[in-house]
Amino acid sequence: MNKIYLDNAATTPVKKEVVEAMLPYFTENFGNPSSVYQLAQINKKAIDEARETIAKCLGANTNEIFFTSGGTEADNWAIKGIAEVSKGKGNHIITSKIEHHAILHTCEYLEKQGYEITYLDVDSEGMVNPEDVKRAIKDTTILITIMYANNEIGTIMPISEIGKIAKEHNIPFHTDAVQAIGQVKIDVKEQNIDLLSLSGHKFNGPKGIGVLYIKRGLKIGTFIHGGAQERGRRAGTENVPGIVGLGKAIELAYEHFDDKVARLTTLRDELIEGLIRSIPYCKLNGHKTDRLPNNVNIGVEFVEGESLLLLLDMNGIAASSGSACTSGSLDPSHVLLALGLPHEKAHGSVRFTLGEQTTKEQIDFVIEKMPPIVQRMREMSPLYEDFLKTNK
Amino acid sequence: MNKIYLDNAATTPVKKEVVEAMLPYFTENFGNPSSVYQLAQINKKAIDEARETIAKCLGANTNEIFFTSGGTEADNWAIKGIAEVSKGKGNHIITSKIEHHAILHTCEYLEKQGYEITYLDVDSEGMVNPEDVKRAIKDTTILITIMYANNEIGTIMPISEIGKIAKEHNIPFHTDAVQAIGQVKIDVKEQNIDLLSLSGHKFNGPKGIGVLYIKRGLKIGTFIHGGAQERGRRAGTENVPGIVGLGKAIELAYEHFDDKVARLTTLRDELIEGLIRSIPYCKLNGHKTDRLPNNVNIGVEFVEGESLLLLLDMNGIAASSGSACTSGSLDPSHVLLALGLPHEKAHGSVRFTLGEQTTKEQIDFVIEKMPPIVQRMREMSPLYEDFLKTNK
Amino acid sequence: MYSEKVMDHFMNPRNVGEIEDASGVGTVGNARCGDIMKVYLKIEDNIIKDAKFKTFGCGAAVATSSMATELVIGKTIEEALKISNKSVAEALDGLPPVKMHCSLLAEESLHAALWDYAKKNNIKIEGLEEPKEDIHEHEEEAGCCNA
Amino acid sequence: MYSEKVMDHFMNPRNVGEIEDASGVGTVGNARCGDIMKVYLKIEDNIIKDAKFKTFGCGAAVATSSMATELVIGKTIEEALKISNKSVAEALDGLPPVKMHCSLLAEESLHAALWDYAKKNNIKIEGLEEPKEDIHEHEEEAGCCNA
Ligand SMILES: Cc1ncc(COP(=O)(O)O)c(C=O)c1O
Ligand SMILES: Cc1ncc(COP(=O)(O)O)c(C=O)c1O
Repeated sequence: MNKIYLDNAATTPVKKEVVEAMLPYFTENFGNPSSVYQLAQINKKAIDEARETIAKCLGANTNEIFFTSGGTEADNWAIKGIAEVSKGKGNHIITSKIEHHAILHTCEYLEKQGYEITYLDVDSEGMVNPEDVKRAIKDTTILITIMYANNEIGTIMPISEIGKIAKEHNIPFHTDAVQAIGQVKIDVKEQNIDLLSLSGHKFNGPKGIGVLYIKRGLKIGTFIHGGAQERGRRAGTENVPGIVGLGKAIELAYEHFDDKVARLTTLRDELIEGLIRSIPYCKLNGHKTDRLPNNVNIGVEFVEGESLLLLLDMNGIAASSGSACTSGSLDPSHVLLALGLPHEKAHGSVRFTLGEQTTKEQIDFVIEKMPPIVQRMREMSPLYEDFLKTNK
Repeated sequence: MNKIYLDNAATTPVKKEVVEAMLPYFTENFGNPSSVYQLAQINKKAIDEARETIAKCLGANTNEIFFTSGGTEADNWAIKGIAEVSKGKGNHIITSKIEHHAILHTCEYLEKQGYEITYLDVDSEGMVNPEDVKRAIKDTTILITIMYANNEIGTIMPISEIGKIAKEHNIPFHTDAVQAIGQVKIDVKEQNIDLLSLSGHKFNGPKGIGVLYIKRGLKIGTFIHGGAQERGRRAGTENVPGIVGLGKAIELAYEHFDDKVARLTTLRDELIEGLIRSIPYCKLNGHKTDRLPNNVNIGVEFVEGESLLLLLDMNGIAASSGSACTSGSLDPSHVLLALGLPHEKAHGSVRFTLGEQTTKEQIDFVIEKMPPIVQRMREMSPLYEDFLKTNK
Repeated sequence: MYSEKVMDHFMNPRNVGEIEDASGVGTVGNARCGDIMKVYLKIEDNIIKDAKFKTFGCGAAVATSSMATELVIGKTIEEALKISNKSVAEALDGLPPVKMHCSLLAEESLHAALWDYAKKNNIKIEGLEEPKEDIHEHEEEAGCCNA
Repeated sequence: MYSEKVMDHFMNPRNVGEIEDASGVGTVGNARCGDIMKVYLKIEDNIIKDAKFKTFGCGAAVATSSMATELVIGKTIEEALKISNKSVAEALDGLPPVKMHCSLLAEESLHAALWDYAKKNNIKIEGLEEPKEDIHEHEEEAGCCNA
């Protein structure tokens, strides 16, 4: 059976070139970069090069790039690190209701420690209103953290506007750009971003490696204490193969950027239109155009997400219902609820996220397979039965 | 030139078998383990298997093994996590003066937050006295953290005795076993260990992956908040290749355990004796027998460590002076100072740490090369000049 | 994640549908938790002659519905009452821990259908309690679907 | 880490040794920081005819000692005074930032030897200050060797 992977927002396959770039750093150039001897210096150089590539992609300086174990650690570091150094100054953080759990659960943790968190509403397309950000600012606001693009519905936030507001009020601005890297062009200086999280495995790089960009001069506490790695700001022996892999992956992600985005956007819109045309009672979740080029999220009424995923899987299609993290527990997606969807509709959403390996044939295959699967599920759905009876 | 790597305490080359075990999880089995579809289930199973292997090696249960990004994160989690949940109970932590910076700097951080830390002295061979631990216990003691074996001087601590004392006083006991894994047999249940840190790259596994063992039922705060990975206790998309590699590496490290230890011990003692015999004014740092089978740490009077390392490197020998982390800054080693060594002797120490790839020929080569290198350095040392003049 | 048997019952669910002139109908669960199960029973001479279901829910919910209806057909009411969530899960070769609550849903929907039958016929079935409006109500703390 | 020039001067240090009847000798640094530099100068007619050193220290310390003695030989005292830590580091094609303090050590040891010469001969050298006992004393905060 053809395997069609359409869950690139959950994670992506590592590219061959990336694995090849990493391989020497496992067995040959394995030295500890902190050491004096030559073997170690090779690694130090490799790390520096990766740092430079990443900095260039973000419009940052190399000494503003700090490696972490992934997007989650970067998010934790950004929020807890700012909270820690802001003690005398204030205790108020502004975020949105549709952030990733790495942000939300960290904020909830701080809430228990006495911080005050404003969780901004979003509109029905998942957009944060910059005016809401402005209105939420208080004298005690120490951080604004708004994701660059949402992982479930793909809505791209007005980051430049929010960055401008943050700057005007002299409040550090963090953005979780884990989903945006490689899909949207980012310039941390132009957009007034003070802190930015990214994660290797979302753009065909390795898992277990990420970055926190920290604007030069920004005061932030250390999150992981220990050795003097990362100029004393993030301890722990450097994950050299991971760092090299992340560097290579972002380099490749930025090659032919515009062509890639154009191709994905076309496929995305074909999939959206194909599904909406062929399946009754379904609609697009998220914004139609301010949307990640790889994200399709469809609300399918009267059916439940996990069942839909299992049937898609049986047809060789890997997709997701809300975020991968939540699909284990099947709690309804907090993102979809924040859009105003009722619970049963939140449960009945399916997310297809495209990748570089996605083809037109795969999209057509999904458009062909989905309608009968949905029909079959509706036939055994008591909700559909009720709907038909009341609408007869 | 023959490359002789004798810095296995800093990091180790990843074994071929380990890399091979990891490779499929980059490009083929790349799915996010939290997802529903089959591609993801393969990874979930791989993680479970690694967890089981690790649990078996430590005498733990699988649900007591939590993956982290390395030893440093595990150390941070253990200490900060216990501190957080012990708020009403107490604020006193017992540790030693010769812990790794991942422990010490974390404790110093907590000290600034109002915690009280007792840094126990060690004897001239680097040994913590269990009686000192007992005497340091107060009503407010919430954690005892003593490393299993020291990374610089290789001294193996009386962990079972300390574990017993901790248990009698009902105080959680953490041990940083990063250097001990694969060299000393550990049984967390028998030894009353409640928390244990380990790191993959110290036993021929990958960098950027580690474990915190948390005894079932022990209350500990979450360190990295976010998704529900690791049963909700450590968020972040799992580093699947890293986890698989760690599992494979520990499996291999436990093969022919006794033979391996015996072989290393023999080589170690040959190196120690060879150096002490052929170089005047030098002595072994650390304990002679309660010592990691791979650790040789020699104090060489009148010479400075970094220069020595550079000259060794020129001869194809990679070694270290104190821990790799500190050799960048060349601050004198806190471990050697804690043994009572004066500064100039602390600066003049060299550490050779053997690995599975180390041969008798390599040891002989070091024993041959060291004396002339030391002699050459002493000839340009003003300290040696003074010494000769005063002892004429 | 799921056993082969669960997947078989999910892919090929037995007894999907409605019974026009059902002796008893029971619906439990709620959309909030993403699980709704509706069971139709045809009962004659104290014996469950037929059972059908409709389910909105995850793979485990569908499979347990299918298995529960299969188990119940041909049984007396008293025997049917003995079908517990555990026996349904066991018949499916087990369920993942997070999905055990789904088997509870199957038990409860059977009971709800039997209760409906008893009410309609004005009889009392020994050992059968009135179904809760929503079996999840008391589970709020454990999180919606993480029983 | 180190430039080729640093490594060359470290591996083949120029002017290692002592001068028996030195005109001036200067020692700076301390063992605590792992760097001690001792410079011997032979001065005739205001010209530095010869210079030798002994150094206990890291690669950069050895290389800067070597380079400083090389730079100073043949110079007048006034010219020698112009040799700064920066010029030594530059002559070595640069030093890693954490090692810049070593070049300071070279400058200071030269000055200390000149001071010794001046004291012995009871002359005053314009622009030369009495050497500090320990050039690191004022650096405590920055960490011993992380100038
Ligand atoms: C004793 C000890 N603890 C902790 C660590 C930190 O481990 P990692 O580098 O994996 O973070 C090390 C090594 O660096 C170590 O030797
Ligand atoms: C928006 C967003 N933030 C953070 C994360 C967490 O990143 P990681 O899994 O690398 O920890 C993810 C993905 O899991 C994400 O989609």
